[in-house]
Amino acid sequence: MADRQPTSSPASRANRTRALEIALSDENLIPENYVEKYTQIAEHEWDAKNGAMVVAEAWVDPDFHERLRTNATAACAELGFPGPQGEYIVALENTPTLHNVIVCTLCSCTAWPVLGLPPDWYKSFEYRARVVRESRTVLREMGLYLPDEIEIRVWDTTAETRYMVLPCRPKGTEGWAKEALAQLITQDVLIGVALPVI
Amino acid sequence: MADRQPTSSPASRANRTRALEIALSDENLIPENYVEKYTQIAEHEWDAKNGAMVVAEAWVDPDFHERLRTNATAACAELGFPGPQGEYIVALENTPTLHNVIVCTLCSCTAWPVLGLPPDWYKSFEYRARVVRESRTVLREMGLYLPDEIEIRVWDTTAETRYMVLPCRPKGTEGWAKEALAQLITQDVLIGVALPVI
Amino acid sequence: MDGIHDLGGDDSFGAIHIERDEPVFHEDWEPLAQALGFLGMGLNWWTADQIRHAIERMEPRHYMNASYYERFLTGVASLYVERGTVSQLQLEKLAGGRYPLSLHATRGAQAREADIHFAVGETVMATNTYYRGHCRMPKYVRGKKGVVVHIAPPFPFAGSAGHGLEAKLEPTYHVRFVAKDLWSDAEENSTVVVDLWESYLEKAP
Amino acid sequence: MDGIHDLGGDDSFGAIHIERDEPVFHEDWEPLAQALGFLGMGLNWWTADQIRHAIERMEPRHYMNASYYERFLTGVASLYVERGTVSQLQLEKLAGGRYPLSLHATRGAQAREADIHFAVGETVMATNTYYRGHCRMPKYVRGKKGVVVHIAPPFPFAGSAGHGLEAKLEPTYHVRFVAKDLWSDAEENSTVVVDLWESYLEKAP
Repeated sequence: MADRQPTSSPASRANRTRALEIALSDENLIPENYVEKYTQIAEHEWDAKNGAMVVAEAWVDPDFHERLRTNATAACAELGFPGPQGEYIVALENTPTLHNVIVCTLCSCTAWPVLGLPPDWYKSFEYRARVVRESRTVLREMGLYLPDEIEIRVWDTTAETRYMVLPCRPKGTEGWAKEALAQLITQDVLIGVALPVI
Repeated sequence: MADRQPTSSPASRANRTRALEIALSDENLIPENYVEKYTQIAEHEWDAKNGAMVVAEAWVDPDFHERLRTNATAACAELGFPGPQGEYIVALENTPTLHNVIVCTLCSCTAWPVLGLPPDWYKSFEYRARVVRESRTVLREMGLYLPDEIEIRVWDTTAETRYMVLPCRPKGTEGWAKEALAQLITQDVLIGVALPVI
Repeated sequence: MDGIHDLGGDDSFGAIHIERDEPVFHEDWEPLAQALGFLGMGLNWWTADQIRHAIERMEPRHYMNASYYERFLTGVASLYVERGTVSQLQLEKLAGGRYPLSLHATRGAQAREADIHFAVGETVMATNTYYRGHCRMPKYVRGKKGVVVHIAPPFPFAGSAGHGLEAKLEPTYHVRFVAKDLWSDAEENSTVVVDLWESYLEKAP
Repeated sequence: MDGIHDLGGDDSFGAIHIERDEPVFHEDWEPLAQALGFLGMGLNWWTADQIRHAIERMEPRHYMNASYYERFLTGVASLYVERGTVSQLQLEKLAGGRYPLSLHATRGAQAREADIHFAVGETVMATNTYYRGHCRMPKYVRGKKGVVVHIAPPFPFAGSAGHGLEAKLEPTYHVRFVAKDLWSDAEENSTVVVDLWESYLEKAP
């Protein structure tokens, strides 16, 4: 490609996608309802609400907490959240002196079954480029102020491990029901760019 | 910027340039004929023909050759080629076992007075990215086959030195006049992606 | 490959834009593009690594200006074309316009033949190796020292799997690096953990 | 800065396109853009380093998809706007559309206070320093060893000059690196010479 503007714009992204669909359809490669099923799963089954339930369970059940720490894949499956991009899940436990945050600098890998498909900002070049080198600044820009004494540990999803953050249980939630606790856990909390707020 | 298409295209490059010109004109910042003069110099005074005359002179006059090797800036000025982006020129002498080639990986610096403004390919991301890491392959793609025994030395123009390649004088040019020799030296030869061919 | 996609630590970029109440998908073609990619994976025509590499191989100007799902679409369409299921010409006809695809792949890499295991707590060094093909060692750790904090089960070595080659199963190691060791100007009290296949690591000197 | 412009050794890119019988300029606005940049330089409003840095500061997607002269225009227009000579709004009105400018500059760097001279023939090491601002040490030599082949006269340290700061005069050194020391997969019998300000170098360990 020369240092000149291209002569014509590409076909629209929608048209390019449809074109591939038609081509594959013509070869009878697409099973009935394949795309609808995928969309349904992606929009509804992979959901940060799942991760929220995992966190809530860990907060109320010390045995589950221990199973989550030692084998998060099995612990998540136990609650009904297995699936693609969740073959090997590791839960990253925050402590009063350690805060975990997840990124994928090379593409945008995430633990879909428990976190849901990632939001645009997670997939943005800005987040991918910056959070590893200036995590404190990036978190502050996103509204999360962490004191300097807390180590910020950024996990770059460069192989097959998929991560979820297990935040500290907020003070003032003693005796809360699991469902109420789960409400505190958003996708941002599971990625590590926010903390549960009561 | 989000992971979404921008909502509108920028104004054309020509219009953006004219807009800046008008704004500066309105402030009476542009001296009369300033742009015309610049264009005239850039199109006609900075010319690889100058570098060609330097090389030809060095081929026929051993004293000039020596001055070019020890102080190329003065030697070029001696022939009437001083100027911007030529404050400190170094001539890179090829030998039977060494071939020199010039790039600017960080932007596109070149010795304008003797090489002329660089061509698009020199300014392309492709050349900037690739020639330092795979010089032999890049030169071959550009039509210059060099035996493995010849060291290829790539000069990255990262500070204020501006380079020109001084190729070996081709066999069969004994007794040629300077003007005829200069005809063999193209901009590509001065950059080091071609050799003089008789 | 030392590609445009290897963004960690690049400081060209500005503020992160956050969309409130973002939907899972913004346009209908997005899940469609993704589903069509997984279709080929389900047929064992390619691995997730090959999709990732096909995306990395996009013409850099295109990569930079495409959205996530456009990148996914381009990678997947390239794999279908490279496999011969459909031609670029056919796709352009059906789309009614240009249909840019990824650049051609170069060679893949083999994992190290010898197993060299590392222990939790051990200081290791990321190799100083440069790979032309698919590589899951971000450039920012190359040649840097860190400490193993966890060992994950074996997975196929991405350098081979990204090219459809038979891939050695190797454990991956979660290696913790001090951010200041990676970038002299990084912030205090911050660390980065990178998940690295065994072949990307060697004993610390 | 570790920016998108620091392209040496990136292997995302394809074939080099060569135009036969290329004119010096392809369109009239190209020399105009360049002349307007030098106008401000002639007024001592900025240095060539500041123009270079203003170009590097372009939004990366814009940088990647702009031609050389569009990058030059954008850098120069940004400098005029930053100086207050003209506003972005005014430029957009005059241009009749969007007028993207470069992102804001961060801090510049000072040269090393102590002079540490190196001799021709000496093995030196490029520092392992990361600069947020303008930097003329390409990332591919950082921390690598090479041999000084020539010493050039002192020039203002680009890390300061690129930000309009007073700049220490420092010699620059032509340092020859073996390509294989820079990239393990580089070609045999090839070397790269980089012209480095003294502050970018230290004694080899």
